[in-house]
Amino acid sequence: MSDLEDLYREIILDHYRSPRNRGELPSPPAHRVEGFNPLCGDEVVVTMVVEDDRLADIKIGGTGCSISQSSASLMSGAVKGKTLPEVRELVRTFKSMMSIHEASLEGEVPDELLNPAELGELAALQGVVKFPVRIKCATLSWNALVQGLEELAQATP
Amino acid sequence: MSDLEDLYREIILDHYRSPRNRGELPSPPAHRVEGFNPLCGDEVVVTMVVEDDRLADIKIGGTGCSISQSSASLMSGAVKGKTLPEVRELVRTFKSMMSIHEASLEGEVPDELLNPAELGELAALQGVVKFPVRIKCATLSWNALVQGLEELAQATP
Amino acid sequence: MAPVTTGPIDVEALRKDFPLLSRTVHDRPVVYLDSAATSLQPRSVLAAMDHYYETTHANVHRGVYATAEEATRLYELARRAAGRFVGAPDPDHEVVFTKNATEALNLVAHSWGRTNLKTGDVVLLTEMEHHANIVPWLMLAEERGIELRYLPVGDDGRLDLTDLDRLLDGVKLVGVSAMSNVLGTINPLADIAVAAHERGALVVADGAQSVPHLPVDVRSLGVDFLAFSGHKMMGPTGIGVLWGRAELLDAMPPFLGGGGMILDVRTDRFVPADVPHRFEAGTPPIAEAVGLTAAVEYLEQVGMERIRAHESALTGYALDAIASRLGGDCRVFGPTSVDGRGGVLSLAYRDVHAHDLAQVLDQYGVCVRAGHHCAKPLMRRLGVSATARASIGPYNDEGDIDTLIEGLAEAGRLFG
Amino acid sequence: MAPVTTGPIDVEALRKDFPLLSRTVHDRPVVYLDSAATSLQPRSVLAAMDHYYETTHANVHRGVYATAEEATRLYELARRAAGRFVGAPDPDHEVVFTKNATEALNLVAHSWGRTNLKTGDVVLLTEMEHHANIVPWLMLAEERGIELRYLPVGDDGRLDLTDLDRLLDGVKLVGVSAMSNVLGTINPLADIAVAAHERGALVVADGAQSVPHLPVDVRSLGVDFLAFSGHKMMGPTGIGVLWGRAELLDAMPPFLGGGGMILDVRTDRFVPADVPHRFEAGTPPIAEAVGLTAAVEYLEQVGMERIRAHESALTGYALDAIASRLGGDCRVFGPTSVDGRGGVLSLAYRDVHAHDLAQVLDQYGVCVRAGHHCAKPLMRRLGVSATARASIGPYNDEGDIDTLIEGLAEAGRLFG
Ligand SMILES: Cc1ncc(COP(=O)(O)O)c(C=O)c1O
Ligand SMILES: Cc1ncc(COP(=O)(O)O)c(C=O)c1O
Repeated sequence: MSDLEDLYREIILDHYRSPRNRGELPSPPAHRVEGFNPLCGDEVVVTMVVEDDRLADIKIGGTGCSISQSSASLMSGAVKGKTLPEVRELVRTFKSMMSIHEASLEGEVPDELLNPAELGELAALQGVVKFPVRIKCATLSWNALVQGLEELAQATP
Repeated sequence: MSDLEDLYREIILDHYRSPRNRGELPSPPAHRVEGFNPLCGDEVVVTMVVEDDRLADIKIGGTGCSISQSSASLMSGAVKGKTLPEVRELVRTFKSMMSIHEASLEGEVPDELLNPAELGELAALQGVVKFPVRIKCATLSWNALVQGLEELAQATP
Repeated sequence: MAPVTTGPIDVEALRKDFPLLSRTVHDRPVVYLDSAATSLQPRSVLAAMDHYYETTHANVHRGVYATAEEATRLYELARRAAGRFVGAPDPDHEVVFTKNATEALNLVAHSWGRTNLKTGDVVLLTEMEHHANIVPWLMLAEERGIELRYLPVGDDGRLDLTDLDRLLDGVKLVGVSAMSNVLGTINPLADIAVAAHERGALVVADGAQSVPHLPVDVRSLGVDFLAFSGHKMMGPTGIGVLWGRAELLDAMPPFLGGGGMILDVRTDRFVPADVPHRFEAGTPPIAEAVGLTAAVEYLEQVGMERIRAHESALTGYALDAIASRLGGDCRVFGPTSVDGRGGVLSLAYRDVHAHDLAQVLDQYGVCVRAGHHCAKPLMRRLGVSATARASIGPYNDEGDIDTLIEGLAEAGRLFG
Repeated sequence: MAPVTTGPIDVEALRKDFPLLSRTVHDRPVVYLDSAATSLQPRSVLAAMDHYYETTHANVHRGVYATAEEATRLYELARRAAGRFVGAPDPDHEVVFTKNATEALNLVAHSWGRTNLKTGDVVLLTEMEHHANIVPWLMLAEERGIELRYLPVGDDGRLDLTDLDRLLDGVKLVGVSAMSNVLGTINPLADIAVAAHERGALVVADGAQSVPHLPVDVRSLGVDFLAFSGHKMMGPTGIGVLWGRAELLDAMPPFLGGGGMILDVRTDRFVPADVPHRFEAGTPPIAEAVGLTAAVEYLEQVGMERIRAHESALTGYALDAIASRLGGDCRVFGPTSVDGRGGVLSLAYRDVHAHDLAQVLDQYGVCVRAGHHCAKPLMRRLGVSATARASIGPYNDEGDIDTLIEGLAEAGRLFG
């Protein structure tokens, strides 16, 4: 499999063409966060509703490249309905997959370090780590999600 | 003759050790100008009296390297008592000897372009042109003199 | 390099001067189409810098020993070379070395701007300015309450000068890019300068894109300041140039403070040095200046007229080839003809995102930029968040354009 | 370079790494004793930059293609190398690349200073500061009405800290050179930092002379900012470094405006990017960063402890040899012992002017600097207008010192 095919796997192109959970929830009551990648101009708008320590609903808006948009779509599917601890665990797992490169500016990219099974469809984004510039695209929506959860946690003491 | 001997000719060392017209004329009535070379810290103080379109008196103060101080001493001897047009002509001749290099950053230093006879003892400073950095030392007092003459010309309309 | 110096450039011979072009990526030869971001360097530029470091390196302006004198001479010769290259009448008093074009523009904003602009004064920019010629003025606007106005960009990708006269009202300075790094548009600087001067306004031209690709003459342009960068004109990184009219520079206060820019320092005050040293605090980019001289000499030897002709012809080829081979799928922003247009091709291909286009092209060895190209206001004006930008240099040929088009078509297939 | 990395430096082997040392001037081998002005570069630094230009050159942070990605990686690795070299805990967020140490200090004065200093606030400097750490503060004093105070230099060439506590009253920032470029004095930064922090003042250290010659660790020094230059530490010209504590940099507004330092730009406002990009407007010194990495690697391989030991021994040799061979004719400014003293030897020889000394020495191939060394307030304190300064690098040996002394003696004869 060429690097390019590894990056643009079928699942990714599918989520790019037909994004899941597309749109914006009315906010309030939903919580709204914007993510922005100054390098390429990608924008993502995450609206979310948390109820009983659970991410009850989430929708994704914004525009950008196939990686940022498919990652947001994949994320929305993966976190929707999950409890907050589960969401946080998933974020951690995903980010550790993505930060492989950031940690290894010096060069050594470990071949395999996570069990892709844990990630389900999200594992399709693993090809991104070979394209360091695109990691920021893939993590854009995730960072917005984390920011939103933090803001909500601070708002409810 | 080595470049160094050409630079530090006996006349120069003599004027350095025993500067002529050393001191400061009381000002007023004398006109006082300070010259300053920021690169090496050389300072020269020129005090002058102009009477009847003639440089009636001049004295030199300040501290600095052998080139700046001997040049000032040589200058004082060469201009003292001369008419202003004569002084200006001498300045022009001296400066053209010195600016040989400035004009020729590109490289071609003409071997001989002035008749040293016109310059008298001042010709001893000709060795300086081979040391571009020192040209500023040699011209320091001359620039102060020119500035003083200009200031005086402006003061008497 | 081709010894022939008239007629068209012998690109094949010229390419041999650029080591990077013999590199492969992803098993394909590099197709370098990113000269608007930074150019490649010919071997002679690298050799000049190496030679400098190996035989002459010393700090400038402060030493009497042989190599220090020689280093100073080389540094000052670079000033003359840079000045000569843009037709400066008196480079020794008009050329300031900075770290890049951005610093040059900041210098004008900071030193000239803070001295001459007060609350309510207007700076007129254009909608196609690079951030380097916007943000310094925004910072000043925030600090000083000056007003920024923008000359609009028409749908043809050219400046719309219809309202120029009205827009010039109250304007103290016009900041305008000589050539757009997004649209390739070559702006009518001379006309703008005449209009601005009639209204008592000065003109600072951003020559980052024009100086490397067009014959530039500050006298015939009639501008007051011109900023450009070494690394876009086959020189090294780490050096930029501000040319300014001597009497303007003379009246400007220092920008950065430190060694080399003073006549005297006391514990409670300092006396600034003369121009250009007043604006060159600290150890300057000495080796970079030597490299810049070599770059100027290289460009002069090839000839700016010939470079312009070559790039113009290749731009025409690209515009035609894209239209005929990709048809309506590919949109090129900016002027549609090569008149008054340089070799910068900002592209949109179907609805494939610029980032993805650039990624696919990379697999073909094609180097293009994707993004906002540091011109976000222009992106908003064009109604896009990013474009893929292919930009041409003297070392590009039709084969490079063909590979670009091949890669675009593949992106089309992949994103179907 | 010598493969041995413990014990004393094999200077003879190391000298082979520096091409300039095989040059002759006036038919004599170059004796380079001007490392305090700028160091020589080893071949590996030049090779790294050439290799970069020949295989990888591209603009950073904005490209997805292979070489752009690689260039970005190399540039960011340089940040880590520079940070690691001075013990920065988190280089990615603490190291800003500038054009030289001077710009780094101006950045602090401009960005931190304008935000945190108001009329009446005091900045405490020392009488031995380089102009780079005086003039930016004088400019701010003029603009803002802040007060500058100076820690005095004692007759032993060391800072006189007797009144430190009193002088710290009302002080918001202390600016202090880690090592004097005139006296060689190594200042007790850690002590000063403790005292300053007790009074709520920050410390900006000028490391231009210390970083190339001593092991430096920002954590153990406890300073808040550290500025240094590539060209004094065997790196290229055109690059400097500002290290700062992350939380301080985070709170500081931008300095220069342009591409790369923004998150967003609109026609009427902009949003600055995060640190360190916020402070790196325009195309950065990319090749220079690559060269700096190579320089850091070279210095690390030789070992800063060993460099310090070598230079210290050679300084001791020089102090002894000058005293024994030239006796009372030659005065060396600064501390008389090598304790807390680097290899900077400012000399006065009889009443021969520094300029003339340097000129005579040049005939011996000896490169020394003559002048005020950008430290005019210190010159006034020493009561001289200029000194001749010989300064030592890792590549110097006893023979260099012997030639220096030979030349001084000749100047004595000539000026008899
Ligand atoms: C102590 C000190 N500080 C600052 C500087 C300024 O360094 P640069 O000229 O590289 O900006 C120097 C060198 O000239 C120096 O010796
Ligand atoms: C039109 C224009 N102006 C200014 C700049 C800034 O140049 P630099 O990044 O070399 O400062 C650029 C390049 O990025 C440009 O294209």
